[in-house]
Amino acid sequence: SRQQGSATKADEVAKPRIAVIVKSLANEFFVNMADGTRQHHAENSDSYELILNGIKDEAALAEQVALVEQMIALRVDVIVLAPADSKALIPIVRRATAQGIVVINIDNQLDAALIAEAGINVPFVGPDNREGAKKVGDYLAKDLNAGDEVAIIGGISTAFNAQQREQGFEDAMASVGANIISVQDGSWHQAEASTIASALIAEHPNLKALLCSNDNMAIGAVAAVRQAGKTGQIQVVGFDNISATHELLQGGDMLATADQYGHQLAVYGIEYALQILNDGTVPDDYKTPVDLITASDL
Amino acid sequence: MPQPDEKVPLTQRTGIFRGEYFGLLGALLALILFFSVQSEYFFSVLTFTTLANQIPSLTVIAVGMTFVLIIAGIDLSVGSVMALSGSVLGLALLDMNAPLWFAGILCLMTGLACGAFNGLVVTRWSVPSFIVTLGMLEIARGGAYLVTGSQTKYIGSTVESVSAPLPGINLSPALFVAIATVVLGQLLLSRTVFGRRMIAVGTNEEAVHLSGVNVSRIKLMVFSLAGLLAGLGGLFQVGYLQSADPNAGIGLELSAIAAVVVGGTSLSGGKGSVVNTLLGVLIIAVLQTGLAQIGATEPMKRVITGLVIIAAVILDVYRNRSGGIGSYFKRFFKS
Amino acid sequence: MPQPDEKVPLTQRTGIFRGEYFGLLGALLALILFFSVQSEYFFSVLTFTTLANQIPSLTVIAVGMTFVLIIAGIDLSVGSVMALSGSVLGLALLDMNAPLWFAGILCLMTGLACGAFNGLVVTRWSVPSFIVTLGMLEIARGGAYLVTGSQTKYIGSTVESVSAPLPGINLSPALFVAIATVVLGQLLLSRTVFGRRMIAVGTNEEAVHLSGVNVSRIKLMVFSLAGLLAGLGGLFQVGYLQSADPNAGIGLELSAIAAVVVGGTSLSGGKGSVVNTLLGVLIIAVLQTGLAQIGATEPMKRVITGLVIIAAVILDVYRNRSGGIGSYFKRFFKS
Amino acid sequence: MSAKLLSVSELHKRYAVPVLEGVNFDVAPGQVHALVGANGAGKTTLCRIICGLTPHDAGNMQIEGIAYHPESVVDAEGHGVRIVMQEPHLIDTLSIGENLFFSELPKRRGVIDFDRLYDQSRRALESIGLQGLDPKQNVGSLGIGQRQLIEIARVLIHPCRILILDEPTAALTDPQIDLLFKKIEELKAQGTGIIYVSHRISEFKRIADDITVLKNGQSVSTSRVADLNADEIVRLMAGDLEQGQQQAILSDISSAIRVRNLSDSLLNNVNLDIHYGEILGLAGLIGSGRTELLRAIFGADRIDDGHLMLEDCDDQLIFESPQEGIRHGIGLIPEDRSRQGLLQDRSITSNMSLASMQNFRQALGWIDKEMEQTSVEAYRQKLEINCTGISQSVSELSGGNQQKVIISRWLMKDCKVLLFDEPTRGIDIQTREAIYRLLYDLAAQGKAIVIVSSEIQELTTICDRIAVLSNGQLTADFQRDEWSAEKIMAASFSAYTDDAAA
Ligand SMILES: Nc1ncnc2c1ncn2[C@@H]1O[C@H](COP(=O)(O)OP(=O)(O)OP(=O)(O)O)[C@@H](O)[C@H]1O
Ligand SMILES: Nc1ncnc2c1ncn2[C@@H]1O[C@H](COP(=O)(O)OP(=O)(O)OP(=O)(O)O)[C@@H](O)[C@H]1O
Ligand SMILES: [Mg+2]
Ligand SMILES: [Mg+2]
Repeated sequence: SRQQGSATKADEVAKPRIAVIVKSLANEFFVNMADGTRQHHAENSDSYELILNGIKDEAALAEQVALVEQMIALRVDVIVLAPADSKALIPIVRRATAQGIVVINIDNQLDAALIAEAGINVPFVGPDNREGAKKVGDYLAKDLNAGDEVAIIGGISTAFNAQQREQGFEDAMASVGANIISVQDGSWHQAEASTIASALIAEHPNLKALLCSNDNMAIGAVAAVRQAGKTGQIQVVGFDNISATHELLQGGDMLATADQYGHQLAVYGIEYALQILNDGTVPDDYKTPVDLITASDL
Repeated sequence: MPQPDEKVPLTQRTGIFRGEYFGLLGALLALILFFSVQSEYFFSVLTFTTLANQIPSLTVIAVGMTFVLIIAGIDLSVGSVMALSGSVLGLALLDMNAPLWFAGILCLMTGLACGAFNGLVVTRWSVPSFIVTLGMLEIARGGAYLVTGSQTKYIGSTVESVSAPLPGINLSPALFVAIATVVLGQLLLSRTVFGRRMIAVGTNEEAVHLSGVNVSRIKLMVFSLAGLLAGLGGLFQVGYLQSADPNAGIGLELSAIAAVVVGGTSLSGGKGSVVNTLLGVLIIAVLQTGLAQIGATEPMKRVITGLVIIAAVILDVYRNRSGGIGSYFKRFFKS
Repeated sequence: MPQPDEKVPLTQRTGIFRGEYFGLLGALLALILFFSVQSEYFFSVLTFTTLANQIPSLTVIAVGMTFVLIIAGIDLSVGSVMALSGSVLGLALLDMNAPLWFAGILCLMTGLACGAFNGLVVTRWSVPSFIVTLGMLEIARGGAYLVTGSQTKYIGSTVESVSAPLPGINLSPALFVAIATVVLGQLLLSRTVFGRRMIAVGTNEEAVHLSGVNVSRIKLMVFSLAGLLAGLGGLFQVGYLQSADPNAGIGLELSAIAAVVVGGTSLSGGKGSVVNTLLGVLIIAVLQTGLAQIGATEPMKRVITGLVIIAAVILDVYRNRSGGIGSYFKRFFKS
Repeated sequence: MSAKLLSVSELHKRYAVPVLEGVNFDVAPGQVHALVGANGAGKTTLCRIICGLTPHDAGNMQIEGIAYHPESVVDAEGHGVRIVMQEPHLIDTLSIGENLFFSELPKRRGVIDFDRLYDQSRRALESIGLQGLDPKQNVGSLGIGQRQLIEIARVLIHPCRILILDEPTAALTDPQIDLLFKKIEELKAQGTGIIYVSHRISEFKRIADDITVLKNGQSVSTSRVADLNADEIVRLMAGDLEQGQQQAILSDISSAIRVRNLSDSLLNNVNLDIHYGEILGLAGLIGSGRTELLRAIFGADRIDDGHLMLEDCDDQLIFESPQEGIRHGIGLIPEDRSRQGLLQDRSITSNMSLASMQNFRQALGWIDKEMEQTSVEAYRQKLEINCTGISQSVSELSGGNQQKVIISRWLMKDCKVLLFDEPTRGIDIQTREAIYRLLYDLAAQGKAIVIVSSEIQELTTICDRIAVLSNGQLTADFQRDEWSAEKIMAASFSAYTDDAAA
């Protein structure tokens, strides 16, 4: 799938080279994003070269900054970036733009105020996590009454999207008056989430729902619910719509999740970039859809 | 310097209620007491059965790690190998439609193969096990991503039988297997020729070599066993979560080593106990569950976990010194 | 096994171009060659200056780790301590409006304090350093979350001067400090009384103790130094990111140890070289950069990294055996 | 005819330099063949070759006329060749019994039969006079003498055709030596051929039949022991020796250390005066507490009761650590060089200067390498350390030369009080004389010297005074004209109520 480099040197004149830097390539969401990107490239291999990279996990900030630097060193024309942090990547983005590289921000929006302060123009293409999480939370809220006990198992608490999703869940719970008895950090992983969920179930016999900031943690929570013999009594919702949740949704173990269409996210970014390269116009930010997924959508 | 507990006569050394458990048991009981006071629901059957059903995979992996540390090696790859084995299990069940017993064997064999690779490189080229298993940590993780296409595979109730609580007792078959592993592991270590040779290799490899015992074979077998047990841990984990997650077990190597070392096994080899490892696992598991139940914030969880790990071992050091609390217990028990 | 560097006459042992570097240099050059062939842009000044500006924090931390491994200890806390020190730096700059020099000193002192804590617990209660620093790994990470409120703190150009490339040469001040650390570290190790004693402690602690040397003091100083250097790494890191990230350095301990061990320092103590550690750092950095530049997939990155780590050490083992490629180079160089 | 059980011809071996350059000798069944030679002459190397530990470069070996080229220890054992090595190779974390029967632990239904193991072990321990020891005790807590005995027992429990003993008595006291010799007589009667390496020439007369002298890697002569006297043996291996001269005792002996009421787990109310200008010997049986006493004085072990007083000062002191002992001018040369002394794999220089680094310390802790080397080189020559150079690794030195490095470490330190624990263990006669002369010089310079030795003859030769420890108690304190070997022996036994320790 590697398409740049010496192989195409001969016939290449001025094909733009586009570097796509996502977060964890070990996470299904970004894997889908990468797959969509490769597919797009396969269909449009005449119009650009692709270098696709990711970091070890969402927390590896320095690694991502280093990747951007390396792409600058490679003198690519475009960097499509899903930043691991909305602020810390700004200095290096500024350096990239200063080198004349077009930078498109996808997935996780860079801090608008700092971007403005840095005096650069970086269009954003991506979903609103808070809104998506609220959609999921609202769907759950239909089954809840005021005062019902619910808990949130969040992602790594420093991550922007983790914070956004937590807030979305909280918005929805507030609207129905549910009682959020605990918000804990499951660091995006199944096993941690399952340990936390088990503890919450033991500690709060009246728990009605577990809101998880991604689907992997939801799977862990489902396992905990099952082990405690409370299937059906405690609802579980997630986020991301990874394929593994489909059966859980259909079987009623999970109530809902959200789809951000990761498959298309980077593609939008690439198309934006090609447009900028072609006619120099910088398009507006584009908010991609986030949709609620329940058993009936499958 | 001679280790104080080395002077304890063997009759006591092999008995189940050895005085040396008291330090760790004390730490464990103190934790349980603390959380029981902090949370009204902690001290309940549900908490303990839940906890018991969560520990099997860490337990068997820690047993394997105990052996590796006893021969003065280290195995950093257990978490990744667990993920890879679980991924293979998922692949076999979902994509090959294999029956569970066959998929289970494949899963164990994957672990065994990774462990054997570790052992082979360690013995063949005398590369430090830290490096070999660090390499394997990366390789097996990469393998897990390849096998699953970097996706969590949902398997469903096909694998439920492994880790689902048995009706009536609410404990899972995995737990019984894990306990059997601990018992057999302790017997292997203290009662068999192989076990004594492991200890000897960890103490003075050259002396063992000179007495005509094949040191490489022992090392190879220990690393293979650790791999096999990591595979077993993968099986339990997949059964518990009913899905194969290529990101499973990240950082597990440190938890496993922590459990083993808290259990008094020396990192420099030649000394260790499987039963104590189980106590180490319990301390860590109770701590995690308890902190989650009292709803500690993430920073507090980290700080407390760190302090408890250090404190448990300090307590253990005191116990081993004459005159400490532990020796009081010891004397009490002997009389 | 006899150490090669003991047999080489002193004049050569202290020379910069010792034969023993050839194994690692060979591995490094092979990697560079490989990536240069794979990617037309790899072999460029820009790639190398970029790489050079990325390594300072890993380099200084690996130097500290070299010392710790030489005294037969281990320090798992470096990544967390780096994050905590960086967080303190961020706090000082943002919330206390401290000047950079003062905030920098606070940052270094934080690292030093963590290291000193490690050293104190290790020496005072003879707790294995693995456990103490594993505890510190959790504690310092928790501390970093507390200090930053679990948020990445954006600092901006205030700290830029530390790690921004100097105009003209495109290399950062941090790089020069890191190189100075390597040079001073190597001199400390091979030319001073303290260095000699570190090596002796790692070889036979009891003999050193009976020779009237204060072993505890040496250990305490080495752990403190490792902490201080982790603080320095934190300073570089914050300068590089222009923000203080409480999640910085997760898993860094393993990278640092890998660099040190690839550089030929023994995990069982008594043997090591700071210059070789730098080569280890470079091998790992080149590998990461190269794999990113050729756009390798995540599974491939993992598998290749694992294999290269193992292969580099196997190469090193061969080099140390007589008759290997290394010894050819050695002979060549001597004549 | 059965004249040759083992025959060795033209054996060659080189490491960095040639070590063996043509060794020839034969061992007949039922015969003890002694090997002597200076430190580094190649005795251990030769033994290692015969028992399959080290390959040789050239030459032939035959057992009963059949070519013999052992590829490993196991291979050699298959041919009935076994060795008691110079350094015990025991496993500290296992019990005595497990060590004794390590390669054939008795099993019942797959698990170790500990009852049988410890029965067997008890019998094996009795046969070497260690019936007082509990076979369940871990080996790690034993002193060097007991370790050496266990190493011997471990080998003797197996039948063998050829037995190699590499300095088996270096750390043993007389009762154990008698037992060992009895055992050797039994083996002789069974037709075992024995190769016996020792620096204690007096022993040869008692048990050896033939003797081969190694010099510079060559076997320079083989003859019947009966045909040689001790002086001739020494002359063959070392050339002429000047005998150590007993120096005139300083007239103004002053008190250096007064030990008062010292007690711990083993020591029982020990009172002892150590004087400047005097060489004090400490005699006693294995495990009598001699090492323990030295370590207690030095500060290496915690003591339960009692104190020290230095010189004429009446302050009651206890040293909490070796550092304190050293600060007060005391040095201890430990008995177990490999565990307590050597920095294996490090250079002779690093090893020797370990205790006196501050002498070579310049500004900023820089080492004055030139000064260090000069000083190390001086001691290398003084003690005739046989090596390729002072940067050679100590692991490559012969046992005796390693011992010399450790002794040099403390001579370099320049202490006022020097406690030597088995200083001449494994050192050849020639160097021994040199060390004795050194001790006389030190005493003459007014230093206080205490020597623990398992060889009574050594003590009676060099000491001005001999104190005897028995079961942790000080049972005698002889002046030069008062002692005799018999009296010392009697005092050594006197505090054991039963004969457990004999
Ligand atoms: N592994 C080695 N590498 C290099 N040289 C070695 C090695 N082993 C032994 N030697 C050298 O071989 C020579 C003979 O050593 P050996 O141990 O056989 O002497 P020895 O006669 O047993 O002396 P001692 O009476 O001191 O025990 C010594 O000069 C020693 O330095
Ligand atoms: N802390 C201890 N607890 C139990 N036994 C001990 C302890 N320390 C030493 N011993 C035993 O006491 C004995 C006395 O040892 P010590 O080394 O002082 O005797 P020694 O006269 O020097 O004899 P050796 O020839 O064995 O060195 C040792 O054999 C050792 O096994
Ligand atoms: Mg010898
Ligand atoms: Mg002794």
